[in-house]
Amino acid sequence: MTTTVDPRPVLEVEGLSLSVPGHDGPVPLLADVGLVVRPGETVGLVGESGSGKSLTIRTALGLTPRRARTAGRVTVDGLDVLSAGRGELRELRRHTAAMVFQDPRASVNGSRTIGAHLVEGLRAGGVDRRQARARAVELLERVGIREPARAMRRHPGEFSGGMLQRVVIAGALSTNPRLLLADEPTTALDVTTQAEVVSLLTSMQAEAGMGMVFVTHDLTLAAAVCDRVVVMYAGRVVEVAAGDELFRSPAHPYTAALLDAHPGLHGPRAALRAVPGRPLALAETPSGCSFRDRCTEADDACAEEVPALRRHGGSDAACLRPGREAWA
Amino acid sequence: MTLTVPALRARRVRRNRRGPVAVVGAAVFLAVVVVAAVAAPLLAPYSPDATSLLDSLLPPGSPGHLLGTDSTGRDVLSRLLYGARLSLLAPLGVVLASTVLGVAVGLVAARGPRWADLLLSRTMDIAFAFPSLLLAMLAVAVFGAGLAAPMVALSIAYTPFVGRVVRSLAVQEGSRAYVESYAVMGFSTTWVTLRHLLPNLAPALAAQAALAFGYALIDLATLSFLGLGVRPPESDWGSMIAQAQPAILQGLPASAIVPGVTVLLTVIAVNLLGEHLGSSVGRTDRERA
Amino acid sequence: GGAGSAFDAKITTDVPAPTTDVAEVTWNLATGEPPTLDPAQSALENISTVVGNVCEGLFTYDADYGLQPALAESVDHPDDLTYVFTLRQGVTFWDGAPVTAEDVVYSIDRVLDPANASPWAAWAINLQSVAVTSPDTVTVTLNRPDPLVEGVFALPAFVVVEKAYAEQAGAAFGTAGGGLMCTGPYELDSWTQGQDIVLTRNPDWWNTDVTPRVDKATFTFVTDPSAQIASLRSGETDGQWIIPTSAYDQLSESGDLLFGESLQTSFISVTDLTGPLGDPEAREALREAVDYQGISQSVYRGTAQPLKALVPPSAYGYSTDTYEAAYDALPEPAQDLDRVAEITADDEAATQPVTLAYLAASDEDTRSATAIADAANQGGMDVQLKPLSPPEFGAFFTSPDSRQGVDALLSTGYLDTPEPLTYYQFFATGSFYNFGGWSNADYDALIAQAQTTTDDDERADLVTRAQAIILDAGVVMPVVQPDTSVYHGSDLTGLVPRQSYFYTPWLTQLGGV
Amino acid sequence: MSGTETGPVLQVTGLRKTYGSAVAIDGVDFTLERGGSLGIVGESGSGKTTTARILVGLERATAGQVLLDGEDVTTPSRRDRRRRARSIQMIFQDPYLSFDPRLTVEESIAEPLRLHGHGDRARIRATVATLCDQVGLSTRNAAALPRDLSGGQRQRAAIARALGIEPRVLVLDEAVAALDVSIQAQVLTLLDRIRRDTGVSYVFVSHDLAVVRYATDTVLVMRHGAVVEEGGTEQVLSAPRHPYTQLLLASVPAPGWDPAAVAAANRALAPADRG
Amino acid sequence: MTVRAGTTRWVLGRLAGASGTVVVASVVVYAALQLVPGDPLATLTGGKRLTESQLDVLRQTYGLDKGFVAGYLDWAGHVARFDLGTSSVYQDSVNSLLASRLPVSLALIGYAAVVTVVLGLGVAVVSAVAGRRTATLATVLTSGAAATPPFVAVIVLLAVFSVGLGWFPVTGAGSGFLDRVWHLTLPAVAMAIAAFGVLARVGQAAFADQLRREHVEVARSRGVGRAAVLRRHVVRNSLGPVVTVVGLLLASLFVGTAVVETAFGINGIGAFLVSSVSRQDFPVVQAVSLLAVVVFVVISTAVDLLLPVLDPQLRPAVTR
Ligand SMILES: Nc1ncnc2c1ncn2[C@@H]1O[C@H](COP(=O)(O)OP(=O)(O)OP(=O)(O)O)[C@@H](O)[C@H]1O
Ligand SMILES: Nc1ncnc2c1ncn2[C@@H]1O[C@H](COP(=O)(O)OP(=O)(O)OP(=O)(O)O)[C@@H](O)[C@H]1O
Ligand SMILES: [Mg+2]
Ligand SMILES: [Mg+2]
Ligand code: NI
Repeated sequence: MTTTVDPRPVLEVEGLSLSVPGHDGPVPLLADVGLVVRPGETVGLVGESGSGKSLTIRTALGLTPRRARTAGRVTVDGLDVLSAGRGELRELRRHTAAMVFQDPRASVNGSRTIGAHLVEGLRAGGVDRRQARARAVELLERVGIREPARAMRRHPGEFSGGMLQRVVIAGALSTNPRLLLADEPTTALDVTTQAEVVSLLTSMQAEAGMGMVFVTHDLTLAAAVCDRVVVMYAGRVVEVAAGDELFRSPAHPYTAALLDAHPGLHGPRAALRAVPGRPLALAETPSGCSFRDRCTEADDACAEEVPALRRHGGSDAACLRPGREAWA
Repeated sequence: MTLTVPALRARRVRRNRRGPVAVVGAAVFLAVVVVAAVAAPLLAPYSPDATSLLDSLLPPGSPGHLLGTDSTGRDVLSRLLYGARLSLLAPLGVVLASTVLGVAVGLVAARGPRWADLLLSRTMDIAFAFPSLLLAMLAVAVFGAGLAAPMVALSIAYTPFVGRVVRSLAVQEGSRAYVESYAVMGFSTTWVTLRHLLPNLAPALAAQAALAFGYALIDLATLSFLGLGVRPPESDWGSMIAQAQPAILQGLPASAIVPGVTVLLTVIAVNLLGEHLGSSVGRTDRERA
Repeated sequence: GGAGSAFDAKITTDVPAPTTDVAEVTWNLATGEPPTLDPAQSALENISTVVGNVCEGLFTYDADYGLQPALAESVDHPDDLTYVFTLRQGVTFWDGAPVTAEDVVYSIDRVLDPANASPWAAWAINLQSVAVTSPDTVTVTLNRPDPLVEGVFALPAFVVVEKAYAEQAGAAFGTAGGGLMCTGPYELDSWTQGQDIVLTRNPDWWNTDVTPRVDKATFTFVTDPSAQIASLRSGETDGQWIIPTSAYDQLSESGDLLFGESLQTSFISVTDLTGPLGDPEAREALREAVDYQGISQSVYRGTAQPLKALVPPSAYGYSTDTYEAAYDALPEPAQDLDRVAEITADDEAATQPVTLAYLAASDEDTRSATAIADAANQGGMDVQLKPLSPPEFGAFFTSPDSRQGVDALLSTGYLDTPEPLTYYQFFATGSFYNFGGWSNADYDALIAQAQTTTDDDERADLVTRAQAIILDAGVVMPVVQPDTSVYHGSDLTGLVPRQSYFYTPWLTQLGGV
Repeated sequence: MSGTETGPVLQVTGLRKTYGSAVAIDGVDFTLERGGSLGIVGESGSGKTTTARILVGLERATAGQVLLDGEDVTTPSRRDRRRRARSIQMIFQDPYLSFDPRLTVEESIAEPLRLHGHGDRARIRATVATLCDQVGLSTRNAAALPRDLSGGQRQRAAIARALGIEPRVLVLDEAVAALDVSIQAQVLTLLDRIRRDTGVSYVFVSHDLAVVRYATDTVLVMRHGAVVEEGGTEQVLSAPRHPYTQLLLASVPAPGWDPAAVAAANRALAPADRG
Repeated sequence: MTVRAGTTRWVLGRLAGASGTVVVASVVVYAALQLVPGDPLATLTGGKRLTESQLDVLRQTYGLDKGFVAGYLDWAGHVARFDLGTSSVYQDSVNSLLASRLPVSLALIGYAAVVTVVLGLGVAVVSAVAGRRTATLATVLTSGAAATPPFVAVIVLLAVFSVGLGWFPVTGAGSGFLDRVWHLTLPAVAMAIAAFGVLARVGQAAFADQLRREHVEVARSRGVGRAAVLRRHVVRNSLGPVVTVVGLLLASLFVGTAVVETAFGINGIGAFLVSSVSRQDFPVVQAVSLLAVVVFVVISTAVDLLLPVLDPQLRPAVTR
């Protein structure tokens, strides 16, 4: 961690649980999720599909599923989101926090122009029309769109995915938010484009001193980009560690297994170690540690209760048997 | 009515909001109607043609005539029961014919050679330009009033609706990897189309057919209402309404309203079932996506 | 009886005369927009209803069907075969041109000209020539004596139109575009296709004895009974001839609904004597199956009377005693299902399939036919119904092919004049309307003799004898005589409902209370 | 396996495919040795899928030649369909979509066996059981409908179905891209084992260099429909010669990764792609 | 430039396709006459005895003594010059017969269209944003409406509002603007009920579909107000299906006038068609059929051309 630590986090998630009504009783989706993001800091949120990454960060904007029940505390720049009223939430979305979604093509209304998309956010934030247009052109220029004035009049269909994601980022940053939530912003893009988008995001973040949550299922990417990485499995946080630390010595067996399962590009070509079974949703998990069914280290003790996050080496891990030496 | 396409479009994205109660109710109602049609001779208290001029236009609930009598003193209940036969059979015939034709056309267009697609799609575009009721009336102008000509005309008029839906579903389904994987495994297009693709379209087709049944029922009843459809001695619900129309003005609308409400309920029930079928198609779609 | 049964209707023979002028009336034509107003084509009720007010012939009928001179001032009848008509002086067409003998001859020739294909041409088959004999006389010469010939010139087809105008209009004469040129009390002001026909009063009408009180009449074309009721009740339209039975209750509450004796007959005619109905017993069975009471009470709601003979008593325009005596002697019509069953039990032919056709557009005919077929079938017959659409009905009269497979026809017809012979002559051998090809030498002889008999009593005797023969044969089966009806708002008066509204200037009778 | 001929199992020369005026691939050549595994990598739209589809006869090449066991199968014909099917099979990206949703996994696996004459009912049932066993599907899995299986299980079923035909070449188009990392590893190890056990050859299409490194012996790097570099996988990945290959490699995140530098390199390579 | 050229070509292609449809449809309409059992000439005279010169005109107009193709070309030539023949019932030019009936039908269709669109979209919007209960109620209402055959609507409206309450005049078309509106209200409502149901349901579905889309979520995540989201992202993006359905409904209203005009005694095209069909007035039936086809083609072509203007996502590939 190289940035100065601000005493007040822009995002603080504490003991967040979330459930939705199902056919027979409520279906739990998140349990006891915790997360802290300080200004200027990038926090990675990693996990396989369905682990609850998107749900967690959407909660920060008050975008919970319909009829969802929540417990715990989510604070964004001092505002308690879960108990905030409609007006407060709108203010939060307009000024304090912004989000970038996975698929830029779905994020931008295909019927309207790029300009309309950008101006809309600014206008919602209270900027007058002329200023908003000027600001939008400026932003497009900053995210590297050529001929920004002309681009304003073009439609999303005329842009490539990478270019469109730049537009989306420009839109998200237009109101100078204190917190940026990026939900797999590069998954839908080519590898080469991914680098561009990531570098754009990080440079803009550094410039503005925002806090950023970077969601991805790619551990290596998270480790490379983030100051701190939070690993989720089945709706729970299983490990929190600094990026390089996590990569070097994963504390939770699940993190280790993920690293083992991913073929590497560098170093010797090691045999893959596959994780048996499949990723589970919170509602399907066994008692105790969610991962114990698939874990090679697990024993009867793991079934007793859900392990709390505990310090292990450079990480916090929710495991009774952490610290197996991982992939070198 | 020429509204099958939007109705189907609506189906694809509609959530199934109505509970199973409505669907079960619809199914029960239709079952009752079908049983009534089949068992009309057993159930009907009178012959549907038995007139009694001096007992005409009795209100529902009159002794011996549960639903009253019509303007020639025939028992409305008995006529309703017997009328159910043609009222259901004729649209059924239209739906069967147009479904068979439409499926053939749609599948050939979707899966056959390009020229066939161009030809069939263009033909369907042109056929669309004739609203079904207009085509039926044209047939009546040519061949005279009666059921046969309008039935043929409606079968033709509905074919492009089915054909277009089948074509687009088949194209969509055909782009699914499983269809291509059968081709890679060496199966012929015809085999894959008939053995795998068609059965997978069946629920959507059934939904479409249910909607078409409702439209055919309405179209045929409309013709009868206008005096261009069923002719005595045959009768259906539409012709019952047509014959009862003058009595509305005598302040005795029962013999018109009874078959009118029956038509309405039948159409609603059929639509409900069709939508239910359609929404279950939608569900598997969502699961796949 | 059911809720749809009899309506308390009285025959009106006398109404108060109008006392005030009316600027405008709107009148509905129940059978819809006339296809044309060309008098030569006026075989339809809706044409005549309008044309009767705008065009006049040499003669017209008074309220009691008495022949009255119109454009002819007098007629001279020097011998059995010659009629000399002297034209009324000073009569002008609407455009101011005087009516000349040439116009009269032209108008008659128009009807006779095969190129114009007038359905009325047959009425004048006894005419040998029509000629101008002086500036104000027209002479008609016959092939053979014809007691009915003066009546011909009171028929709606033989009205006088302006030759110059008609020739110029050509085929368009009488259409919305072509217009008309006549002499009547009303002028054709405008005809908006699909919307209305407007007549305005002719200020220069020759007949100063009668003062029309209505300045302007607008004819609408609503055919649907419900729509008719609504518009009549709301006062949107002021009146209408021929009121649908279903409208009686509502209209009698909101205005004047009057019934009058008509010259109409609803009857079954056997159209195929080679089929099962060739058997007299089978014909009798069908006749016994008719529910006369039910039809008059329920179908016509009491506004029709069971009928014993084809020509109803109201059409006995002369020698009433002779005709009525003959009528009274006929058996009372009544349904007798036992008799039907008896016949079908013995007689194979009476159980053969019989097809009964009727005009589907008529609610009354439809219901009558339905009831007749059902009753006959209950008695063991096998009667199938065949509804005829308007074109099929039209074709039925013109093309033998379209009568194929039909054994009998239920229809409602009317006599144009109170002369029973005009109806009975249709059933002589070879006559146009004798579709069944029925042939009876005695009957033919009686009719032929009557046609040349100018003495009324003698003719009546001949006709009643012919009537007995045809009724006995059962090839025509009278069913009921429906009343004619008119409705108008209670602010209007002057119309006595009768058959003659078809072809007389009835608008001149109408006025405010 | 039944292949007795010697020499490369698949030989592709001068392959070209155009859609109207758009060129999807142009001048693709390669050979695949018996029992070998050839990777095709490249960015989106570079023509990987098009190449794969031409190989299995789903697409007709505009020009060029495909030799399968020395036999020209470039133009798919109705008659050869079955013969070609016996030599070459394909696994699609989305394992869910590659099954008829109405049929159980067993039935789906049995169907091609019947078409290709693998004996009577009993023998086919036995073969299906063996195949399921081979890819690690339990009997319960085999009796299930595709929608009741997980992504990894479905992909196994797809592999079993393709193997039933005993092809000499298996074309895998992004066969593991839709899977979670933990599952992806399961399928990759399975594929590895099958290749060793049966001697089948792979054409392995992927955009993931690390996966290609693990699953293939030789690799083809495609860009804009053309092959920009080819060679032994280890060699190409450790010492890339073409700037595009270098860029691809640099784009893959790793500890100490500098996205800004990669972005700059990308811009330098394709300045025209912007805006 | 290429975009322009491609667009022009696409538009011209659409127009050519539309004309083609009309031509083929006219062949069908012409062929219908030949299909009537019996002599076409007899059909055209409607059993009337006409003069030889009138018959000649008929033979010429319909090319009766030539082959099918030459005959069609003769007839099509007349039709192209707006000579639609002579009614066999009225012996008047079909042109003028139609011309006098068209205005009232158009007024009726226009009125019904306004009712359909205003009510349909209104209910759709309300049920898209309203709570579950209101939405369910709206769905029940619109399902019922969509299934209501026009003749049932007519019966009920007549029984309740005319015979019962007497609120509305139930016949004729009235004259002058207000009077006409008053006269046409019930007929327009009868025509609009089913169309309203269908439109509301399609609108509802389209709105619900858009509401689930990510761009709506994005807009909400940026703090854009509810009304603005609804207007700019939901309604705007649903214009495609909505306009398509409105087009289809409009086209179907034309034939829908048949029932309503007949029952309400309005002398419009629809009632004219019905009476002409039952009287076998072939020239009129042919003309109205052609007119209906042309109306359909014009509307659907207009919708096709309009859609890309409304929604760039629906632009044909060439313009990208
Ligand atoms: N609105 C919802 N209603 C019910 N369940 C939901 C809803 N949204 C998400 N879920 C469930 O919650 C779980 C977590 O979903 P989430 O989208 O947060 O996963 P994720 O980690 O973002 O996965 P991915 O990598 O696929 O995006 C999943 O099992 C999902 O099915
Ligand atoms: N049916 C088609 N019609 C027109 N163009 C096509 C078609 N299929 C592919 N293309 C084009 O051909 C090019 C190559 O496509 P292809 O699918 O082979 O790429 P790919 O390398 O598989 O990409 P991805 O990684 O996205 O799957 C692309 O530019 C694509 O747009
Ligand atoms: Mg997610
Ligand atoms: Mg691909
Ligand atoms: Ni644009």
